[in-house]
Amino acid sequence: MTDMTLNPIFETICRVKSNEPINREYRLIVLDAPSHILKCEPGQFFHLLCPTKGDLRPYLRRPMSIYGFYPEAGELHFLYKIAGEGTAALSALEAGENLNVVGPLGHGFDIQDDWQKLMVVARGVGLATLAPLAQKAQQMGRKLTAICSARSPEVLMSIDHFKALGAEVITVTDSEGTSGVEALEQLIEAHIQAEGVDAFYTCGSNRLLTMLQTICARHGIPGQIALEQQMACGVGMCQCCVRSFRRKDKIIHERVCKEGPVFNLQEAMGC
Amino acid sequence: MTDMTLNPIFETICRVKSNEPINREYRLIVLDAPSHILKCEPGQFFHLLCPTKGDLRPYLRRPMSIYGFYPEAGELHFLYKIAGEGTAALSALEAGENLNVVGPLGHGFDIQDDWQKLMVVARGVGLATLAPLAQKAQQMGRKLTAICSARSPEVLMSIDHFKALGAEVITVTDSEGTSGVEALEQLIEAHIQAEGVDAFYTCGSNRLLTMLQTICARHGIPGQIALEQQMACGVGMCQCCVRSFRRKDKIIHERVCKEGPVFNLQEAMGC
Amino acid sequence: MLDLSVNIGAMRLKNPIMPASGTFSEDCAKLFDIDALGAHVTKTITRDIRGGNPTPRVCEVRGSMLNSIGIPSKGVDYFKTNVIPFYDQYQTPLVVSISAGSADEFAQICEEVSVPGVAAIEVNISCPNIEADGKAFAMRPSTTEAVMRKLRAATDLPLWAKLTPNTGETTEVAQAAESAGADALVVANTMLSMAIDIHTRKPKLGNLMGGLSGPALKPIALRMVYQCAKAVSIPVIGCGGIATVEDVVEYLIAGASAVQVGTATFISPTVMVRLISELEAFLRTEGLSSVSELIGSIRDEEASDGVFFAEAAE
Amino acid sequence: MLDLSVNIGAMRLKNPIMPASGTFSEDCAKLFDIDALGAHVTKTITRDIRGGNPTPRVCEVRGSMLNSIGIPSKGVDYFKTNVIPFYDQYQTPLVVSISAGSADEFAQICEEVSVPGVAAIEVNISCPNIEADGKAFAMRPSTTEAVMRKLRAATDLPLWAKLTPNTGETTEVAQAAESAGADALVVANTMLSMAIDIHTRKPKLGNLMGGLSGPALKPIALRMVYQCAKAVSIPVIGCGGIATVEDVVEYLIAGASAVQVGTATFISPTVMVRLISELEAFLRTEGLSSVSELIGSIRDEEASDGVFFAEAAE
Ligand SMILES: Cc1cc2nc3c(=O)[nH]c(=O)nc-3n(C[C@H](O)[C@H](O)[C@H](O)COP(=O)(O)OP(=O)(O)OC[C@H]3O[C@@H](n4cnc5c(N)ncnc54)[C@H](O)[C@@H]3O)c2cc1C
Ligand SMILES: Cc1cc2nc3c(=O)[nH]c(=O)nc-3n(C[C@H](O)[C@H](O)[C@H](O)COP(=O)(O)OP(=O)(O)OC[C@H]3O[C@@H](n4cnc5c(N)ncnc54)[C@H](O)[C@@H]3O)c2cc1C
Ligand SMILES: Cc1cc2nc3c(=O)[nH]c(=O)nc-3n(C[C@H](O)[C@H](O)[C@H](O)COP(=O)(O)O)c2cc1C
Ligand SMILES: Cc1cc2nc3c(=O)[nH]c(=O)nc-3n(C[C@H](O)[C@H](O)[C@H](O)COP(=O)(O)O)c2cc1C
Ligand code: FES
Ligand code: FES
Repeated sequence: MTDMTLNPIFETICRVKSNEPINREYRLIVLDAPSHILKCEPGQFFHLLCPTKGDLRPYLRRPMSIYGFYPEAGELHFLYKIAGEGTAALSALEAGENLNVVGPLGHGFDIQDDWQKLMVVARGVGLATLAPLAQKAQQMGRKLTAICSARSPEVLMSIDHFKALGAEVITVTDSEGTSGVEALEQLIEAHIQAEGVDAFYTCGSNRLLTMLQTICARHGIPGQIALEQQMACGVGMCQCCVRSFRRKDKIIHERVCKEGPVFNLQEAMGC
Repeated sequence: MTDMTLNPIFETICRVKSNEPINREYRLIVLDAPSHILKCEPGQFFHLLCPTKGDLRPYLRRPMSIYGFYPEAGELHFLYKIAGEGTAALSALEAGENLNVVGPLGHGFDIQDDWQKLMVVARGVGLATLAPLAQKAQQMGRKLTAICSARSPEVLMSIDHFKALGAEVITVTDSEGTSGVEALEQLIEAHIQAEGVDAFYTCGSNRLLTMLQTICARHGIPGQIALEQQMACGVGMCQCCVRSFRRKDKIIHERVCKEGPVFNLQEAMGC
Repeated sequence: MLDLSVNIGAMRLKNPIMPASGTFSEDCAKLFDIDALGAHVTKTITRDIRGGNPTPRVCEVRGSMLNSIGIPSKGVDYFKTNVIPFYDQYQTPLVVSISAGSADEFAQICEEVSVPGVAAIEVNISCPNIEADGKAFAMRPSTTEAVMRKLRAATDLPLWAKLTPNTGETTEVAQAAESAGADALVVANTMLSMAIDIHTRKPKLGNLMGGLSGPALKPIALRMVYQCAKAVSIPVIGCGGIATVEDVVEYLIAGASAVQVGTATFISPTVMVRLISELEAFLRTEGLSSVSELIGSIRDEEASDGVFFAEAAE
Repeated sequence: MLDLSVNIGAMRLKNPIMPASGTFSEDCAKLFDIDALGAHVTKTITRDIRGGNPTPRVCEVRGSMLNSIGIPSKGVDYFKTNVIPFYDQYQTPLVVSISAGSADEFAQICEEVSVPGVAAIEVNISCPNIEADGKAFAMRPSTTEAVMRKLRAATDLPLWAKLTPNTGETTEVAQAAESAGADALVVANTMLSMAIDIHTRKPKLGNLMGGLSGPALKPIALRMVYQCAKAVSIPVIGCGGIATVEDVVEYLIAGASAVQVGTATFISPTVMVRLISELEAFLRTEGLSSVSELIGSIRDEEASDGVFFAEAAE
């Protein structure tokens, strides 16, 4: 028996519908996916078997956050950036080719009953991870404000996506000097004062993590963070993807692929 | 200095012009090749770096006889049969793609001054190896008779090629019962009686080798045979491609890639 | 009817496909019916709670991987209260992999896991990460023999000794394990290796070195399986780089009575079920009626000639 | 000016790229200017004329190869009258690889090839094919030390000892070679392996077993180079699976003073010239002025953390 009391995980071959750059740095791949693999939660991920393409021969799978899942349309979306061999091979996939995916994997974001006003702080591929949260917030009738950060206005992403899902969007960029930690902290503090925030969501950098931990601790606001770590199996068996967390004054290890990728913001440790 | 007193060998990337089946079993690949690599002798070969294609990942190169070399047209032709991983990958190459070739390699067929009437006995891919001999014979004004053997008339190959080069062609097939050793021996003996043969050329099987050795010994006719052996380097350095030969009552080893692939028919040993 | 079953000593497995230790867990039940497997083999545990090695714990090398997971362990108590009951739901025999830093501690955990629900004990005497510079018990016949004797005295369950490719004395170690009472050999664990990031100039593994697994290991482990099968009369379980049914068959022909699949599960988590059905199809195509006809059927008596003519390619 | 030169003891090589023994011959001169190389290393020879192993002598494994060429040899006289004069045409130092079945015979050939035109002698004490079941001198520190002492007494030329990956005692063997007077270590030869044709059930090599070379060997040989460079103070020459400039740099960082390229030459016979120019380009891109800045520059002091955030992929 496949143990169906556990959430099932599928290894599935999907056809590529499209795979196009969306700006100078990021690409969107859309897969034709059977609806049974699309019972996903925001923050979950798939583990992709990037193809062999010429000299590009990635061996292990590559984890990729679910950017969008549409059971009705039978579509699964990933937003990615070319980082190395695996993602380069992924970008060479053409419409009509196949991609083997394993998922959905991991524990996604929670929206607890009393979290009405949500704030997302995201940058880079973090936006891919956080975008589905906006959809869920809309479905649950929660208010969501997204601070989207990027190097420059041209590479800001997913703004329309967030807006379409009813989110309020605040953009900050390095080139405009609005994305620094201080500026961001002021912005967030002002937002907390003006409208209140019940929960924070991020998958930001070390600096962002530290800043949000301070703000959240100061105001007693809960928060969640999606983390990354190198993965082999992606489903919990190999124990390669552990990270350290501070819990009840002890340092513990948890697997990003299984206990995560979403963790309690206050417990997460930077590097 | 690259030692040009030796015949140079080139590692060259060629563009595929076409790569099509020519019958149920064989395919012809035509490469765009620079003329400096086309100073070839009939019987020489190239060592091909068959590409990675999906799950097909041949590692070592694959030796392939030169089926045709046309310095003016800048074309290099190979006639091949899909035998395994390497040739399967080769067959997946499309026009416009590249193929890395090393060659020309080995020692080809000789046509000595007093060899006026040549007889070729060939079957299967052996035809690929022997075809360029017809061209050379024509250039040198020699008479060439080719016995082309095959399983059935549909898979007979290169008949027109030989005919266009002025050769007389005799076809024999398994399905017509004309290709057996006895029938062939009679045919050849009759030809020797009627017209005479100054030299034999083959790259046949064990049975063919034994039969031709007997006939040639009986009539004191010289002969040459192109042999095959698994190869790594293809140029003489690794010593993996040795075969045994009988020479002056001793068994010696020679490299098919370097001392061969063409050897004295009487010295060759079957397996 | 095709017979896929094999015997590992007194144990009968319904088929020869099982996971390799450290590359399988309860999580696999979310992916496929794990009762299809010949056996369930758990990640190596130690008596006490251990944290494992620093990250990064894995990296990729051309077509294969290195790992330096180490043996993070929740300890033997957690294992008995949580893991064994989970596998109790299944018919498939449970094989528990254990390790320890000393022979006495090894014997102690061996005794502690000799409980109902456990069908056999795999003793990981070869983990290259647990002792300094990769020297494990299975590096030498003497240390193998010593630890295996203590283990033998500690349990009545079948004992599978897992060997290492890092030794230069494979057959001697195999024979030492056999003479000390091992019921089977698992051949082999990973090969001590290294990779460096040329831009940061740091080792790619937090632990500096780690074990090579995956396709690159196959020709080495296959050679060891052949050597061991010739050297001992207990069953040999092949392990190393198995990813296709051809790999499985190659190991069986070399002398393995069963095989373990490790890294391939990371590439395709459902690979083992596929291998079982492909093995069945292979037997059918080859006109064989049982897996046992393949085991040890290598034709090594004749010096193969391999000289072939044009006809061969025709 | 970029300085590609390296020192192997008292020998100065114009660059660190040279062929591995058995994968290079005079034939390469038909393909490229072999004077571009850091050294010329010849196929191992023995005193007497030998035939080598039965065919097939090579086979392919996933992404790599096995060979059981053995040491076919035309003997030392042929070598002196034909091979040495050929290489005398070139400026590049000639390194002659020798082997023998006994220490005394080894010393004898060592003396015999200590002639003008030979810059150094590589002693193949690790060939897995020449003695039963792969036990070569370099399997054990004691046998390594014994043969190396005799070799040291037999010549004044630099002696390079070629180690084997088949031993479990890499550092001990390396130290034994050093203390017996080796001037450099070549690390490493091929790893004993096997492959079986599942249809004929015959070994794919006529010799049953053979040596693994090519990319699969790289993580193993790289680990050995690192271990050896830490364990001895003579130069280490890295060898195993090198195919790209990244591989070359990885070996240099691990502690190799130069590298040998073997199997990659079969895949691309002109690879070594390309590696030399790519190494130069690499130095330039990285803002380095000499190869020596790379040698042994591994940052192994810090436990690398490797925990990274989304930003890393941004
Ligand atoms: C849960 C999760 C979700 C992710 N979601 C996204 C996403 O939506 N879009 C996106 O562009 N990227 C995402 N990443 C990062 C993505 O997995 C890496 O960029 C990718 O693995 C890089 O592979 P590569 O071969 O191109 O790069 P290389 O640097 O060549 O990879 C070498 C090895 O390191 C691993 N690796 C490298 N970077 C990372 C990383 N940041 N996290 C984990 N492993 C890494 C690779 O998987 C591979 O095993 C996510 C990572 C995790 C863990
Ligand atoms: C000098 C020479 C000329 C040749 N000319 C031709 C030709 O013109 N047309 C043609 O179709 N074939 C020719 N062959 C045979 C051709 O090289 C093999 O069919 C091919 O190597 C098979 O590779 P594969 O990966 O498809 O088969 P596999 O069986 O998967 O090959 C496995 C390994 O065995 C080697 N191998 C298999 N069969 C042969 C063989 N017959 N000879 C040498 N090595 C072999 C392969 O190179 C490879 O290393 C020639 C062989 C030689 C030696
Ligand atoms: C991530 C990982 C973790 C492993 N952990 C263990 C372990 O805990 N105990 C053990 O005996 N072997 C362990 N191994 C080794 C495997 O069981 C197996 O022997 C090895 O990986 C070779 O097989 P493969 O090539 O099929 O992976 C581990 C291997 C990997 C890749
Ligand atoms: C076909 C072949 C023949 C070899 N012959 C020898 C030899 O005669 N002497 C020797 O010391 N090493 C020999 N080797 C080993 C190589 O020199 C080298 O150590 C090994 O192949 C690893 O390097 P690579 O992965 O770059 O090939 C041979 C290797 C191959 C593949
Ligand atoms: S990736 Fe294997 S446990 Fe997380
Ligand atoms: S293939 Fe290397 S010597 Fe012939």
